[in-house]
Amino acid sequence: MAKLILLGPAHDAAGRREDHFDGVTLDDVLKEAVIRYGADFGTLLEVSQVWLNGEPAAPATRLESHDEIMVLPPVSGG
Amino acid sequence: MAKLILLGPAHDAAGRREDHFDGVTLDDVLKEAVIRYGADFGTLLEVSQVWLNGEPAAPATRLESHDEIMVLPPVSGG
Amino acid sequence: MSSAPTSDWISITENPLSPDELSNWVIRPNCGAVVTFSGIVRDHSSTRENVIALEYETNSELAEQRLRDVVDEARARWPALERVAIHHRIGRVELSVSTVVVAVSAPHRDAAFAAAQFCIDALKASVPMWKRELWEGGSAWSDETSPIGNARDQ
Amino acid sequence: MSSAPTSDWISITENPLSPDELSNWVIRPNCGAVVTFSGIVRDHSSTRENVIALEYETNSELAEQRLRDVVDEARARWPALERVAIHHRIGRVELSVSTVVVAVSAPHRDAAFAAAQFCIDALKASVPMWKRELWEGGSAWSDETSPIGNARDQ
Repeated sequence: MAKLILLGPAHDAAGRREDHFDGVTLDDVLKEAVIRYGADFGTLLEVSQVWLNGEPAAPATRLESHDEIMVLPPVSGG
Repeated sequence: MAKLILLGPAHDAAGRREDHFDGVTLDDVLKEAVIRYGADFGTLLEVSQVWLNGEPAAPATRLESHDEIMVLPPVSGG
Repeated sequence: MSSAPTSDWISITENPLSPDELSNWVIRPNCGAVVTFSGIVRDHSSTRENVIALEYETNSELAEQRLRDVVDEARARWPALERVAIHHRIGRVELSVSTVVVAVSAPHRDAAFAAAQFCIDALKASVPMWKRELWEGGSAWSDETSPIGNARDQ
Repeated sequence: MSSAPTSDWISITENPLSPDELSNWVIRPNCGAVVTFSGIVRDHSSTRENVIALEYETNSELAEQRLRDVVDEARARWPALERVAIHHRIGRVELSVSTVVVAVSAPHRDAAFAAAQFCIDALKASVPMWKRELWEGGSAWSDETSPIGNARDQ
């Protein structure tokens, strides 16, 4: 099981701050998440970055248990 | 009589903060000041600006009574 | 370009910020210049009037790590930098109150100005932080966003 | 480009400076950015180690007038500027203590940074002010000088 962390606008779009997914690759989890949360989340995901364990990662990256996936929408700090 | 105001290093070189001079032009006063204060003051005067009543003025400017001449050595504020 | 632990002061906090405390903290005997930037909640954004507050959200651990990257990059670019302090508030912040403070010290002012401006620019571009604009009766995520980037690309 | 009397706060003073007071004073509801520069007595100059204090001398009336010229020029160049405060100490100032503070506010940070840096650069170039470096057992006028110029030429 990988943990998905949904930050800022992504947590609004998903209706939760974290979730758990089975999936062989990062891409599997993201596709499953769009099915689970709906089209608005899918739209936001297209402009967001997805990091694995604190670093950018390719969609094909294979997941291990306890992996932490973060969805990072465009930022607006300061 | 014109008043000569000697600021910063100029007051050290002249040994006073202000003085009074007769003179028809600004240049007359400055020449008299170099005679009165000596060569070190003359050297400093070469790199200083001379203002009349708060504004830069040409050496040939004719003085009126109560005119205020300021010797402004290179600055080092802040 | 590593930095001694005592030379940086980074914080993501729910508590009010004190620009004065940061400005004083960065003073060092060999420094003639301190530049402090304070980001303040203002009454409008590019899309909204009558903003009364902002609400910030982040992942604090990730945000602090990214802030450290910002400071490391600043030190690489301006080796004369002495101390750097960056504090960012999270949660609700009212009108005219500081949301972020950057304070830096250096022997001379050019490096201090350049590094302070770099730090806030790089923070906005590379630190995961999202703000919601609040007005009487409603709120929305800020439209003034950019895809998250890296400090070294700023 | 004239400025309302309440928008600028200029002072030549023998009293300790408070960067915090100036930074707070410049905050306005439409401003998202405050930049504060603090010039500090440092322990060395380009020609001297072990400086323990500086001593500033000016003609206050002329210096204040020239500071007003600096602020007017800043407002002409960055019309978005809101408040500007510039205080300069005269007399003796000890190591690590502020000798000059510039604080500016603006809706956005670019103008605030640029204007604050302009103000201190123009101050150093155009305001009649002389400093003496003090060390244990002696003192001398600073060698770091420039012929007095005009704010608009900076």
